[in-house]
Amino acid sequence: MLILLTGLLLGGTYTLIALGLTLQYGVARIMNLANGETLVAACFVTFWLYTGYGINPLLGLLVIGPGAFVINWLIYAWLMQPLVKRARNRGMLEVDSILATFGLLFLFQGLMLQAFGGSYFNYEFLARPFSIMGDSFGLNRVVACVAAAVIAAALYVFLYHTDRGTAVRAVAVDPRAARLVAIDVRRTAAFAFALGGAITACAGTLLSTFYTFNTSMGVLFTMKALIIVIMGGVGDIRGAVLAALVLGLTETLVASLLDPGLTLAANYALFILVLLFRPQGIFGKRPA
Amino acid sequence: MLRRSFNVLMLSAALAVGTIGAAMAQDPVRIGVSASKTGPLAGGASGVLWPNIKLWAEKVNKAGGLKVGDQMRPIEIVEYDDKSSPEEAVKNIQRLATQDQVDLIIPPYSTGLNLATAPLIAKYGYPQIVSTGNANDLDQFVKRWPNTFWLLGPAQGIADGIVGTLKDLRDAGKIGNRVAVVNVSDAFGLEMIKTGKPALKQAGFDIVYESSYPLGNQDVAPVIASAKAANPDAFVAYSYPPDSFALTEQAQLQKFNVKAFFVSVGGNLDAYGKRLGAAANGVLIMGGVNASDPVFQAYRKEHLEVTGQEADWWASPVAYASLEILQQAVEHVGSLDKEALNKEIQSGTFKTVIGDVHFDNNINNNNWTVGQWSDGVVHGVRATGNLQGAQQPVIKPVWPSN
Amino acid sequence: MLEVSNLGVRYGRHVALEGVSARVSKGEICVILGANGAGKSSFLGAVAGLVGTEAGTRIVMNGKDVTKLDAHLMVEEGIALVPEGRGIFGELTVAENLRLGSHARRAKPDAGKMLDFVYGLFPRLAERRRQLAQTMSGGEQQMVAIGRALMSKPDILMLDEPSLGLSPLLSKELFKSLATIAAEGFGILLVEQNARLSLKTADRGYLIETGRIVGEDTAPNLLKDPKVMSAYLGDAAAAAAH
Amino acid sequence: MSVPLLAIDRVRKAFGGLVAVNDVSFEVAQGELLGLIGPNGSGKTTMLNLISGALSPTSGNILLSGQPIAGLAAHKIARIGVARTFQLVRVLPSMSAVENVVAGAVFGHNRLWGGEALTLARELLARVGLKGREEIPVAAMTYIDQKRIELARALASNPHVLLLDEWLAGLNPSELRIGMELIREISAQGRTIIMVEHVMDAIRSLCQRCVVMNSGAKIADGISASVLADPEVVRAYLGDDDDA
Amino acid sequence: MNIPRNELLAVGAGLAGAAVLAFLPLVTEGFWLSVSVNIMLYAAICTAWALFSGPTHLVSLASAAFFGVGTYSVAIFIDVLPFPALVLIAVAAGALLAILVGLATLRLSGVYFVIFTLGLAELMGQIVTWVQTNFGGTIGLYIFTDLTEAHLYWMLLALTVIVFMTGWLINRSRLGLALRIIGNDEAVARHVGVDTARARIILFAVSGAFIAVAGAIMAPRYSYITPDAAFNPMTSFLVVIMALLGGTRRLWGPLVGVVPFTLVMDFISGHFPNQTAVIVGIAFLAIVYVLPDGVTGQLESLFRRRRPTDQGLLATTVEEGR
Repeated sequence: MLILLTGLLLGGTYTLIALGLTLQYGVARIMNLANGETLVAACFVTFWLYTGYGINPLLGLLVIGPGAFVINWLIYAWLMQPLVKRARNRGMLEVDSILATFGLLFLFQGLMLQAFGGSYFNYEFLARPFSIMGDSFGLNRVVACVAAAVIAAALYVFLYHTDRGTAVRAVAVDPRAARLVAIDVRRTAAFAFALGGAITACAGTLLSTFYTFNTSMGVLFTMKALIIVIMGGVGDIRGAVLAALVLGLTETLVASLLDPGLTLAANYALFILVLLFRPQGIFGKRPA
Repeated sequence: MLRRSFNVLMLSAALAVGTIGAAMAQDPVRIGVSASKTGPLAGGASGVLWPNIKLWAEKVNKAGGLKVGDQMRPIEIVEYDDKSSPEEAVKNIQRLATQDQVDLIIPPYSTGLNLATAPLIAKYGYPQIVSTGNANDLDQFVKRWPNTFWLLGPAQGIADGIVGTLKDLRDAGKIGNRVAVVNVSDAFGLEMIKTGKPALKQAGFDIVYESSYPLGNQDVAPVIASAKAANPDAFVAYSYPPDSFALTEQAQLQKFNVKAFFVSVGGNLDAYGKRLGAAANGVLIMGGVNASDPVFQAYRKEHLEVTGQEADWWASPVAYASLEILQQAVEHVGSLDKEALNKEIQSGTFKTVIGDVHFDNNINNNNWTVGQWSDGVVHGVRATGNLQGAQQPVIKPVWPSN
Repeated sequence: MLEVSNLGVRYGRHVALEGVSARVSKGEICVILGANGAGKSSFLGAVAGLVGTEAGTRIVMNGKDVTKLDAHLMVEEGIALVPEGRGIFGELTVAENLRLGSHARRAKPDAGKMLDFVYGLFPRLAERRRQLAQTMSGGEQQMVAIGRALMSKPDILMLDEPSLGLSPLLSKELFKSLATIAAEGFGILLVEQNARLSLKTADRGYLIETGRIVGEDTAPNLLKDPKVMSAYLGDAAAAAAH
Repeated sequence: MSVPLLAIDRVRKAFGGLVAVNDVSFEVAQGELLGLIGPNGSGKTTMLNLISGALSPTSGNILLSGQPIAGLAAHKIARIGVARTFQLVRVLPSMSAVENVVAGAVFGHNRLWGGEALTLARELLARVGLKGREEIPVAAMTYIDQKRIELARALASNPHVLLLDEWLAGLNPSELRIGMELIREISAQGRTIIMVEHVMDAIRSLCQRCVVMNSGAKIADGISASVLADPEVVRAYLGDDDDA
Repeated sequence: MNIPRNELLAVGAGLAGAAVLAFLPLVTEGFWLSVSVNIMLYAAICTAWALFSGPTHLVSLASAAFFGVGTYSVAIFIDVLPFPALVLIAVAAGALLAILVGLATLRLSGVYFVIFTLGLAELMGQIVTWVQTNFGGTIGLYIFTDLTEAHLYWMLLALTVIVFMTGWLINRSRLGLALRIIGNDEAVARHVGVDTARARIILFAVSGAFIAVAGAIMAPRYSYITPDAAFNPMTSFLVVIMALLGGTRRLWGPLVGVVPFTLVMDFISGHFPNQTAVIVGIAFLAIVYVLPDGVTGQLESLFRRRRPTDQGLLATTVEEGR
């Protein structure tokens, strides 16, 4: 039971990390390697707001989410749109966006380095035990997991039960056909990219309540997110959530029953298996 | 408090940018540094090495400069980022030695980069005073590169320190025989466990739980849960900063109460004590300082004032000491002749923030190995060699409930 | 209502259409006939804004010049296309597909009314509204595609090979539906290889050969025109038939 | 008649629920030029893809000189001796004309190398009417010339069976005449050819015999002229004639 | 088979150039030698990388995995075997890993291949760590040799020459022709009888083996080998970037990228040690926007005055053959 709950909490964390990228990559078709840096930047901003001005990280979400949304919209409009326009097919866009966001990764990292230096940061927030069925867990982790659930649910409702959200999915499924139903594909892609960035930033805010972070750590998060997104099937939030939970559970199981030294290896092994046997993701359909 | 230190940090970062390239007085002593500003090692280097270089340079220049013979010459730091990569580090050393032709070199952060650059630094003859790296085979290194000096001493001493402390506690009847031991699986963690584990066994401890976890892993709830299930009297973690924090937080959350709780790198950070507050009381850490030494206290104060960052309770003073040794060696020799400097460092005795240092066969054998938190301060409780000022270790109280 | 003049399309060096002019009026069914590769689909694609046109092309819709508008804006002007292969969102449900149809601003106010109309036209869709579109049969998918296009409340509905892959019986039903739609006042422009069936339903037609219009007439006249048969089965066949 | 060169035996291909080729059987004799026709979406190209190995059949057999080839990888089938052209012309754009043809000579059924391959490629380019233009990058060539290259590439492997997928499509009337002449010549030299085609006049004049498919099934097989007059075939192309 | 005159000239010029470069360590022992070692290292790796990724349009991020395997081949056996034997082990290990990966990834295309190979380096690092933790007892391995930087430089120069010769020979062989066809149109390749899978795996093995050798040669420079350093993912990224910067359509393309990139990066880190990341990031974005085809692509389109049709890596990895 302890293993299960710990795994679920971890899975919730991973869900947070991956949701933003799955939107950015699945809908806007931008493979954002700077995803982790966005997350870490949000960690720093949260830290700054909390320790500097006493703004509760949960309230901070209200500032950081919209802020990240605007910034990511601008990034898409200024930096990604030219690539989208010149790409003659999806493959070209993929390569271009990998290269461009790799540049962004450095840029963000450099800016954070200028602002915050390279040391480790953390702060204490809700680091209280919270008891679930007799076992105690960090309240901050529980809060983050609940927030992840709320965000995932809100995203689900948005994507599956609103016109705007359905349009976003339509672009993910078939951008050409989407144009035929009066969807402005460019705008929708920009929106999805910005929304993805905002969610990633919220993830950063929540993770900063229990992770120790520094400027150089973004890559770790990007890797995790990539693995989850690919496992879940690009652009499929249900898949991403499931993949994140599976990953969290596997890691915890391996750590508890086998050897904590193997968790990362198990991670990649699982990922590689999924790629080999279901390259279209857990829920994905084979292209006919 | 946090807010203040944070703002100071921001301010000093801005100042640092502004003062780069500020004109120095005539004929400065050029001192090259190549260490990590980016990449995985940047976290450690930015906490321990870079601030001390800044502090030292500022202090020396404020005092009129470095005394070389009868001249007072200002010092100028030439710094490069090695991006945590050996290739870059090697290239940077080459650049410092042959392009910038610096007078002295401050070696990089971490054991790996120090070893990667050692052949080159040796080739150019600069003294290499390593303050942030150690290993068990120091004798071998010294034979290869007689210009290397190892301030932290052999890994053996550091790894065994906690064993000695546990043994003392047990022999005094304060704790039992059961020990849980975990390590981060990277070079450091393995080196430590390799010597620590046999030492524990030899001291007659039962290792009731043993495990390793990957570098960078902060999700250590399963580790603590399993350790707790083994019901140990003492918990020993050869850990790094992110996981030191995570292990402690999980132990607290899961009410994993042991009588001795030990974490390694990270436990020495000032932020560790700040973060935990009263809960830190009684936590044992790797390394330590003589907190009651006024020299050290003054150093801590200056460190905060100049860098905006708190010095930690182990590595910072050691790093600073390495610079003091370099400085005093120059002053003693009266020139920048590398050969003479190496000789002086090999034989001389230096007054530093960590006390008097002298090298035996290029290795400093007087080191703090275990410290213990007590009301926001770390006191050294165990040392190798003949360091003075160790306090008696105490049993860790149960985690305060919050 | 829709007037196209001097339309040209090229793909690299390949000239797909040249100097094509055509018009479609309200409530009219107009069919474009021609062999494979004659340029029929390119024509619809160009009008829908999916395919870039050459200089000199002029597309006027309801008196407004819409020549260079992007595809999503063409929909706002009242031009809806059901592309070949249907272009429905397979991973979305029937209801979602239809709702996306009314994404256009012009369609929003009457979305409810149009949905009733579509469900009235294709009762099957009402029964299966929660089903994923890709799990439906070919004929049902075609209904989804047409229904979705209708949801944008177009003035002109364009269909590219709607009977492709449908059984003769289903094709007939489909054309009956098209007649119903036209009767409601929608203009219909379709490309179809089932010449006889489509000409029976249509009012007027064009015949395209290698990128140019070679004939235009009322549907009954085209039905008798040997040129139509020769376009599909070759000159000799047309000669033999007479 | 002895063993047919190519025998298609109850071949079926289903994509999910959609049956693209429905238990089709026919045979092709050595040296025959067979037309494979049918309206859009009737399964002709799928049939070619099954023979050339681009797809593997769901069930059924394909025999080349009695040897089963159904389901083999495309490159294996190519080596055994089946060469093809593509519906939308597919040349190798960054290579010169002669290199394109050498590709067929080196890897196909022929397996030539070096000078031999080069000589053959030049010979074939001359035969398809591209003499003197061997070194031109194909990306700079016209549509018909690219089609010629594709044909020469297919011939370079000296295949037992040549599959032409709408090779005449998109040609203007004069080009069409040249193209038909070329096919006639190649056929006259004894090459076995299956051509999928929409240009009915070409079928009528080139192919003695043709197979007609509709909705995945074979609906006619026989002498071209009579097959094309078959009411069922006419209906397949033009749709229902009456309301019955 | 006769070899065209201009190619013979190019080979001659290349060998002569290499011979001249071999004298470099006699001129400088210092910084420029170090820079040259780095340039030579990436010249070898990037060219080897492009041998595979150029024609197949598959972006491999497995360079770090091969590099690490090479490094460890040396680290593990340095005390028992002479250095040349270690290089052979690296060749075998690199090729073996490449063949396994090649077989496993035959069905993957586009971004899936990219991510798989990125994960591979991480997985290798984790496995090595775990094995050493549980069976080796230490993670760091020491490599002490008497090889100087000049030796490394010469070895890397030789490796680069060999990579170039191999690339040239492949281009002249059936395999090379097969690859050009695959790069143009994989479906056509299959239908003219090219065993695309075999070609892909052979090439990956050749490329992987060379990168492993580069790792083996560099091992002595590290002195102390840890998985983080040996399997550093940055290696993979740098390789891709430099090779793309140069362009992958010519054998010498990557080289054109490596030299300026290394020098510019070096200039930046030398002059802006505190702003390196920011400047590198901006420079990088600039490259992506200004030089979409890499330097060679730009040069070629200048010469030809028209854009080639097959530009852009991954351009042809869309679904085929339905």
